[in-house]
Amino acid sequence: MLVFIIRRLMQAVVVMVVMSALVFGGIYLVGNPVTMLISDQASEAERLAVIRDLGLDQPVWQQYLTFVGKAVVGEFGKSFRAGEPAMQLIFQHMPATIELALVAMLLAVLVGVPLGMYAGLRPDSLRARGIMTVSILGFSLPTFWVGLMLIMLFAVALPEWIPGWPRLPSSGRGPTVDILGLKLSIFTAQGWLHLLLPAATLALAKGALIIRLTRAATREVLPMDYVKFARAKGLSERRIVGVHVLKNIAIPIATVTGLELGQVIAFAVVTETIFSWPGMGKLLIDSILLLDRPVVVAYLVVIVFFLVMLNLVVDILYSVLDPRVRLEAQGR
Amino acid sequence: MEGSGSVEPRRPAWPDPLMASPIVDLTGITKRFTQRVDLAGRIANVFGAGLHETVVQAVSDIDLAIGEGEVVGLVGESGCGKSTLGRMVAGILEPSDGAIRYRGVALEAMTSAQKRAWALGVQMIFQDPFASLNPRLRVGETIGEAPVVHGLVDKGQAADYVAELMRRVGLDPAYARRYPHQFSGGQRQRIGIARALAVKPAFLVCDEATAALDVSIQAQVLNLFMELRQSLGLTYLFVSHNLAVVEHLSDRVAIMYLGRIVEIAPTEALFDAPNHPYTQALLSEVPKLEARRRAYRPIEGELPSPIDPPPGCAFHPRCPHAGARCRTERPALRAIAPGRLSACHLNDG
Amino acid sequence: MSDAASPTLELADLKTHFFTRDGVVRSVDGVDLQVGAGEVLGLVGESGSGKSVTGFSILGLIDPPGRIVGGQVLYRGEDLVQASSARLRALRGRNIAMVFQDPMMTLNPVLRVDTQMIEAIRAHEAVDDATARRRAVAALTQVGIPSPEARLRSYPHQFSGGMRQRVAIAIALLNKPDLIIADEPTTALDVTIQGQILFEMRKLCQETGTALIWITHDLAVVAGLADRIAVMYAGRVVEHGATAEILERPRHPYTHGLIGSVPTRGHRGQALFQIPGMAPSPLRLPQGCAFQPRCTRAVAACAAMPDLQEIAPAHQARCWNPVP
Amino acid sequence: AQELKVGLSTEPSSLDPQYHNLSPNNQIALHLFEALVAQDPAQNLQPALAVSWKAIDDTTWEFKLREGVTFHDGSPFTAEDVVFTIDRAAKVPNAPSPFTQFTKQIVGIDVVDPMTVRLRTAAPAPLLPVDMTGIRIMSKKAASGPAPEGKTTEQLNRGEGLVGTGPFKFVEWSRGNQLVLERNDAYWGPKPAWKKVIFRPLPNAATRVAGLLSGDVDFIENPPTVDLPKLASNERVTLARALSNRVIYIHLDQFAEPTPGIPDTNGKNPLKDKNVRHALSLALDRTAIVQRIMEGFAVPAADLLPSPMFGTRKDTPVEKVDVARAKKLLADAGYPNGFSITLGTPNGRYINDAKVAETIAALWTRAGVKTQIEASAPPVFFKNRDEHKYSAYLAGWGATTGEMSDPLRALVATPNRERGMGGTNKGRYSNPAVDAKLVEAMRTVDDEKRRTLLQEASKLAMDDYGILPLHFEVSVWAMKKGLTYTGRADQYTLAYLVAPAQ
Amino acid sequence: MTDAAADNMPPGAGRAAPAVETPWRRFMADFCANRLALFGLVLVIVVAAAALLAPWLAPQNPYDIAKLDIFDSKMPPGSASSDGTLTYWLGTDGQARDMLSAMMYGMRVSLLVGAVSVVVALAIGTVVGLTAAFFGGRVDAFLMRCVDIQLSFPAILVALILLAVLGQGVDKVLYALIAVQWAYFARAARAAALVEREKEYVEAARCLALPRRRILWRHLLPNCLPPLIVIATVEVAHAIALEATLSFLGLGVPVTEPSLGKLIANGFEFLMAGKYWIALFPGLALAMALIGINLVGDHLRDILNPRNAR
Ligand SMILES: Nc1ncnc2c1ncn2[C@@H]1O[C@H](COP(=O)(O)OP(=O)(O)OP(=O)(O)O)[C@@H](O)[C@H]1O
Ligand SMILES: Nc1ncnc2c1ncn2[C@@H]1O[C@H](COP(=O)(O)OP(=O)(O)OP(=O)(O)O)[C@@H](O)[C@H]1O
Ligand SMILES: [Mg+2]
Ligand SMILES: [Mg+2]
Repeated sequence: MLVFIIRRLMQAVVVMVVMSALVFGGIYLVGNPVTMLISDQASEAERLAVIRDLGLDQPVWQQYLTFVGKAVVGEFGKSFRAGEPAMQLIFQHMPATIELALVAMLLAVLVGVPLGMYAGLRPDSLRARGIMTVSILGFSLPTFWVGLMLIMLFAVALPEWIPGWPRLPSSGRGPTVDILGLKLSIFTAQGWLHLLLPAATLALAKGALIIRLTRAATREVLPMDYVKFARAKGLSERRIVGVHVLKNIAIPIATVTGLELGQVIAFAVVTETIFSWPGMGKLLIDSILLLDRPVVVAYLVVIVFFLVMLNLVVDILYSVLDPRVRLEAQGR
Repeated sequence: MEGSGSVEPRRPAWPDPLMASPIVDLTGITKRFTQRVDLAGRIANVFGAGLHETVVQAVSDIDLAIGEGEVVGLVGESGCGKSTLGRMVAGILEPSDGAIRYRGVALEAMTSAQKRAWALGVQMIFQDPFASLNPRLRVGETIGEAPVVHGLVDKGQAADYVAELMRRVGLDPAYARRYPHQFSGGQRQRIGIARALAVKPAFLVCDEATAALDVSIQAQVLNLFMELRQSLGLTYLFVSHNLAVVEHLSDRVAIMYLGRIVEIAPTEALFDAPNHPYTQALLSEVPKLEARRRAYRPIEGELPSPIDPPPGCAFHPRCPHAGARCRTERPALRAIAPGRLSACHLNDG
Repeated sequence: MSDAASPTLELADLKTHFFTRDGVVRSVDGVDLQVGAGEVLGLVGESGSGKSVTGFSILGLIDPPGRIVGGQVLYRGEDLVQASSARLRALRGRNIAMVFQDPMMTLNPVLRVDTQMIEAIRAHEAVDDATARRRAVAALTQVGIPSPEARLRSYPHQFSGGMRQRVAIAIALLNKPDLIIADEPTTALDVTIQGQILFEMRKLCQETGTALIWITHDLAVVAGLADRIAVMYAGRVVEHGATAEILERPRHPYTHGLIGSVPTRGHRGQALFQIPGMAPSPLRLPQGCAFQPRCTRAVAACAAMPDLQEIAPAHQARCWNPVP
Repeated sequence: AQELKVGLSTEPSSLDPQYHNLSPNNQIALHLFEALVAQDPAQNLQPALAVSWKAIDDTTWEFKLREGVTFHDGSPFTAEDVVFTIDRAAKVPNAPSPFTQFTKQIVGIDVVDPMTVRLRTAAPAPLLPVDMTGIRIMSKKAASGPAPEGKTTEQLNRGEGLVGTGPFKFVEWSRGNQLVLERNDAYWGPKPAWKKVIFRPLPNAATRVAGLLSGDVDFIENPPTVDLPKLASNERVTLARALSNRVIYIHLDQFAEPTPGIPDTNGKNPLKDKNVRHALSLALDRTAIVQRIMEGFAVPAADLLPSPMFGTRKDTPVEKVDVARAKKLLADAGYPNGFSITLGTPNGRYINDAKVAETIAALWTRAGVKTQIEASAPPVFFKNRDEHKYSAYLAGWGATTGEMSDPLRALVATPNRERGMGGTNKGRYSNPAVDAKLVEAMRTVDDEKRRTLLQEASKLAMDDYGILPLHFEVSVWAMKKGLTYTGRADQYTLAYLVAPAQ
Repeated sequence: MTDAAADNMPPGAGRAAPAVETPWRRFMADFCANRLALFGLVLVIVVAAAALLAPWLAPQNPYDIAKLDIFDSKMPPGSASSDGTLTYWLGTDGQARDMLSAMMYGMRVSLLVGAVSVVVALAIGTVVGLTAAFFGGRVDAFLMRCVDIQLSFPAILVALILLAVLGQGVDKVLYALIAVQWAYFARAARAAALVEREKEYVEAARCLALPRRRILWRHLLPNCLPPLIVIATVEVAHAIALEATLSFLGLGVPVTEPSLGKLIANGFEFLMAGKYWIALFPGLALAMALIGINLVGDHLRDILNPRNAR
């Protein structure tokens, strides 16, 4: 277990170093953030002063070393654009993203697992085929297009065509409530309404994935001897499906769900852009477009850390769910 | 704890007439599989994780000479190291310790031509008739590939050569263009044999070569082995846990237990009067057609793990005759009669 | 126990077919068998001859695309083919238990042994947890597992192969069934472990009067175990009789060949008897006697399917031209 | 009328009124703070915190402050606050676009009495009152702090010390989500109609429109031009528009030889030839661009600033498209078969920028100049532009001061870093006559004289085709029926100017 | 009980049926057995044909800006062009491109990007994966750490950052997609090779002293390919979707040569304006392509899965 954590952390450090170096060099190559930040009217002296203030006059490797030196003690610099510590900006935007991702994933699991199990238990039934066809659609359609169509449908077209049809909000987060210092919108009805479309957009693809995964896992488990043996013991079908099958498919489902959560958070970039969801992903896109390097780098560091932790949790979960797995012995 | 390996003679005390020129000669062959501790593990050890290398001693200190034309059976329970030994003989695995001589030349001393002669001269027949054939090659290609690559036959003549080999193992040459999945288990095993024969080997290592076959098919393949031995003068190392099959085929039988040979003797002698308690137990265990309604006490317990073998005689935890000495001192493999060796303290009286 | 005259289980012309994409697989195509209390029946045949399907058909455990298409499975006179699924479930594990071939696969890897044992008891009886646990411990003791209380809390992967098979057998014994169907339970095990298990199984059946159907492809295994042997070929029983009868005086050419092809003592180095060809594909069974294409004694009559006929007292064979 | 929800296309990057000189920040600051001088929708100067101002001599401006104004916290507004604010502008660290550009000419501040300040400059500064529109007065009491600049940007972002005299008070800001303001009931001027204003950043144009249509917000800025026809005909929506001070133009490299992006003229830079520049201008169908791409929400341009503004001329006809003549001019210039050129454009900086560029490419190609476009993300575009990687590029210029010297200085004056001239003249157009008139104008405090000088300077540059103006953007606001807004040339969205219709 | 259907089998004959049943034929027979997969294949073929033949089939070359008449922009489906020469069956976009033509050309870009990136990534990944698996030890450890690092990062982020650095352009998108994908293939190839390497036929090949390279490429590779092909099909769909997403976010292909994603992004602006066709049709085309590919991939997974192999 310890080895495992150490291995993960080592990996995280490497990823962070590689990514931050790449981003540093990359953004340096792309352009000068000052051109975007400074007003066109500014004089050359002002320009130079800004460049010096931001430390952009130094060679890029020196900037990088300065950054690493500070990052080690937890300082990731201030956003060029907002003048606030980059980390603070990210933490401000994080609850929105996490909230969206969790709701979407929850939705995906709650819908995906039962449907997937149904399709796995009765693979030849008409309904199962229907489920599978829909799931193909679900993960074929690109998220952004689904988002557009949902907006089109629920925020514009349906309310127009059908009088009295409630118009779903298509943008933003709605009112938030402070819970333990986090601003969350899942505690208000308006907040839920705002969550609905973006979460559905994200959940569609992931739900489709989970349906397929659950079905495949179910189909794999069903012909196992232990299922037959359970039948031979005279167990009820409910217990066989609910305990013997479910416990076994829970392993891949939990693993994948955990790992996909990371993907959802990353993919929130797109959804957040479409729905103007004030999360980290939008912050990233804006920062990339404005070359706000401290924010981009800090975002990556946070994301890497988050993903590594997620992986770790998934691995631990895996070992909890599957008694056969001992983390130490795993060569991964 | 340490076995008396150092005082043990390296060669069998009794010279076998067949041994005049052994085709393969193993001395002190050992194979360890080691799982190392990686960087993360080492860091973890700093924090007191206490990880260390795990070593599986699959094969320990084996001396075995196999004469030209001889059939040696190798028997033992699952995991005792039979396959590992067989694969070292065939040159697929490298021993961790010990020396292999092929036709009198030690491995290290071989020229590259001799190395190739060894590589081609010793061939393997595998257990799984499904996994041992490349599913994406036509049967003709499977058989004909190696001789063409090694220049034993011209590309042009390969087809004839393959046809000849297929006939030899009892397959219709017309099937050369088929793929393995179109054959039954027995037929596939024949293809595997033909593939091995294609490089004109002198020695076949058969690793459970009939274990996956039905009895009626097993008989066909066993007959083929015997027929090939007659016609080609082949030498066999016949690895199996099926005693009846080994008995049927072998001239000599070696019994392995936990990586070591515990007894080796001419077949008849061994089956008539097994010496080692493990051999005795094993033989009594085998169900036989003739034996109706047996009443016996089966051997107790199970094979210990090779990661953590018991001290002394590895068999002592299961042995009905185990004494105090067996728990501490490892018995040496010693001659107990002409041509017979056994590793048991009981023989010391 | 029931009176010896009515067998615990009787199969009458049982037919189980698989309706696959490539065609109908007649895995079991008219099997007649019976087994009485305390009796051990050895069901022998080569791979694919339909032994397992026969076993599963008894418990109604055939998965689609398979189906029992005809015949009867009479358990104490009750036809299980017609039985409701609730009735079947009540019988499974309580009256008829089953042990499978691969001990690695029969126990659910993510459930503890106690869970798997207790659920087997509670599926049939409303007993409290403590009672069920006590019975589980007793069953484990019965099959020779040391320190059963502690082992109950283990997961299957913490057992060795032999131990796992014992656990599976203990589960089969939990509800004291009248009949156990053992489908090659020792094939995957080492000879020494196989010896232990054979020994214990026979002891248990003798002690409890449980009927046992032992499925195997190894004649030698049943030689020391079974009272009677039934030999299957291509979905049919081709010969049936007392163990000694079958082994010493096989009358069906197939059985005869089978026994001849097993290496035995005293014939070292001699060519084994060889049945030519191989088992036919169950999709394309030959007309008439399925063994006819490989049979050395085939005659014109073999073009029609022979019946299972009484050839000697308590000895039946399905052959037009039996070995004398 | 209690609450107004406004959809912004760009969120302010900070609430510190002196951190980042950027429209989205300035327009929010204008809700909370006021400057000495304000601009009306047409960018004419108006009294604000100063009731009057006059030049005492060439280098001193005197501002009379408004009496009886209080900050949100109730403290009175005095000259000290003006001094504090002007001082602070230079002290804000890391300001990406500092406010010193408005204050740099000031060399000293004299507080004559609590209601009078004098600003001294080193050189004549005719535009100082205009500059003062950019400096929004903070409360010395509230915004003082241990840091050199007093309350830091971060603190201000949190609302600490965010105390002004403006029509609204700060309530809360959750970045990316919403900014909430409430009415300042003690405001000295006309009270806004809204008790509470919520600004929501909705950067995606389509979402912004959807937000308006779905009632998420009541008022949005910059609806995408494509939606305008539909919005205009939607009876639940009202539009407000205003001709902006932003000109979209094409700059042509008139310096480098060979110039990048023109590969087939044997190293010659055809753009140095006025005939070629004229031909390129003639090929531009400005009307078509305005109609088809801008949906009519733009005005074809013949100058760098739209007409009534300070320093513009009245009689500036827009060049009529004339492909035949363009071809002839090209042939006269020695390019009968035209040449190839790459037109650089940012993608997403100005309204429909890349689309306009695409259309221009088509238009030029028809006139014989085979045009490719290179559209890049804005930072990349600006980097390339600044490195003179384009022989022609499309860009825009908003004259924040609302008068002609601004674009002339930035876009057509000969580049000269020290003098702050031609900073954005990346085509490196240079015309000494223009420069002379411009320098002259910038020294002239007399408005009438300055106006004439600027008109002459711009005429010179336009007649020389030193830069090709395309069109002026028309800023548009869309709101639900029942609201009115007077569109502003400075493109600011100011909630206190939104009124419920009578 | 008589078996009329069952015919006799000659003794010793191979189990299976007529003439030589190659793996390919077996595969095709399996494939054609599923109607949904066939439907997917037809979709893919239609889409691919439309894309490949675009220069010959498309009514207009939408990339030739000189041909675009600005006055034809945003025409609804079925309108005639202002010079009367052609009908815009699916309307035109904001740049007066005929949607049908633009979609065909866009599909070209999308498919090209998808296919090329996957093929290159497949090649790189396979080489890396096989090498790692075959040689093991330090080589394996090093290569797999690289893969781990790459995979510990969500694809879209890697692509976003790379594109932000590289700039726009079809080639840049290709690099980004390859960089994102190779690691999947490397890991899958390694996993497959590790399984295959333990199979006895590889041991047999080594026993026959066949050269390592031959074992690697002739024995291991073909047997590792099936899972890789499945991944590759699905990855083509992923790559296309990812490219579309990137273009949608403004970081993909240049505006002048729009891919489907870019077309949809362009259409996004027009959605609220009621000009549905600019976003809808390319979206449908994209969906068609992706669904087709996924259907095929899905079924491939079923029939190439060794578990299901008969
Ligand atoms: N590559 C390997 N790495 C680690 N351990 C190994 C490896 N190969 C074999 N072993 C171990 O070496 C021991 C001997 O294995 P081997 O395959 O030789 O046994 P065997 O006698 O052939 O058994 P079986 O009858 O089951 O084939 C076993 O405990 C096995 O786990
Ligand atoms: N689910 C299934 N679908 C199609 N055919 C099946 C299925 N299950 C079994 N069969 C066929 O039924 C026949 C009999 O199978 P069965 O498992 O009973 O053989 P067996 O005698 O138990 O063989 P083994 O010794 O290999 O276990 C085989 O030919 C097999 O192919
Ligand atoms: Mg082995
Ligand atoms: Mg079976």
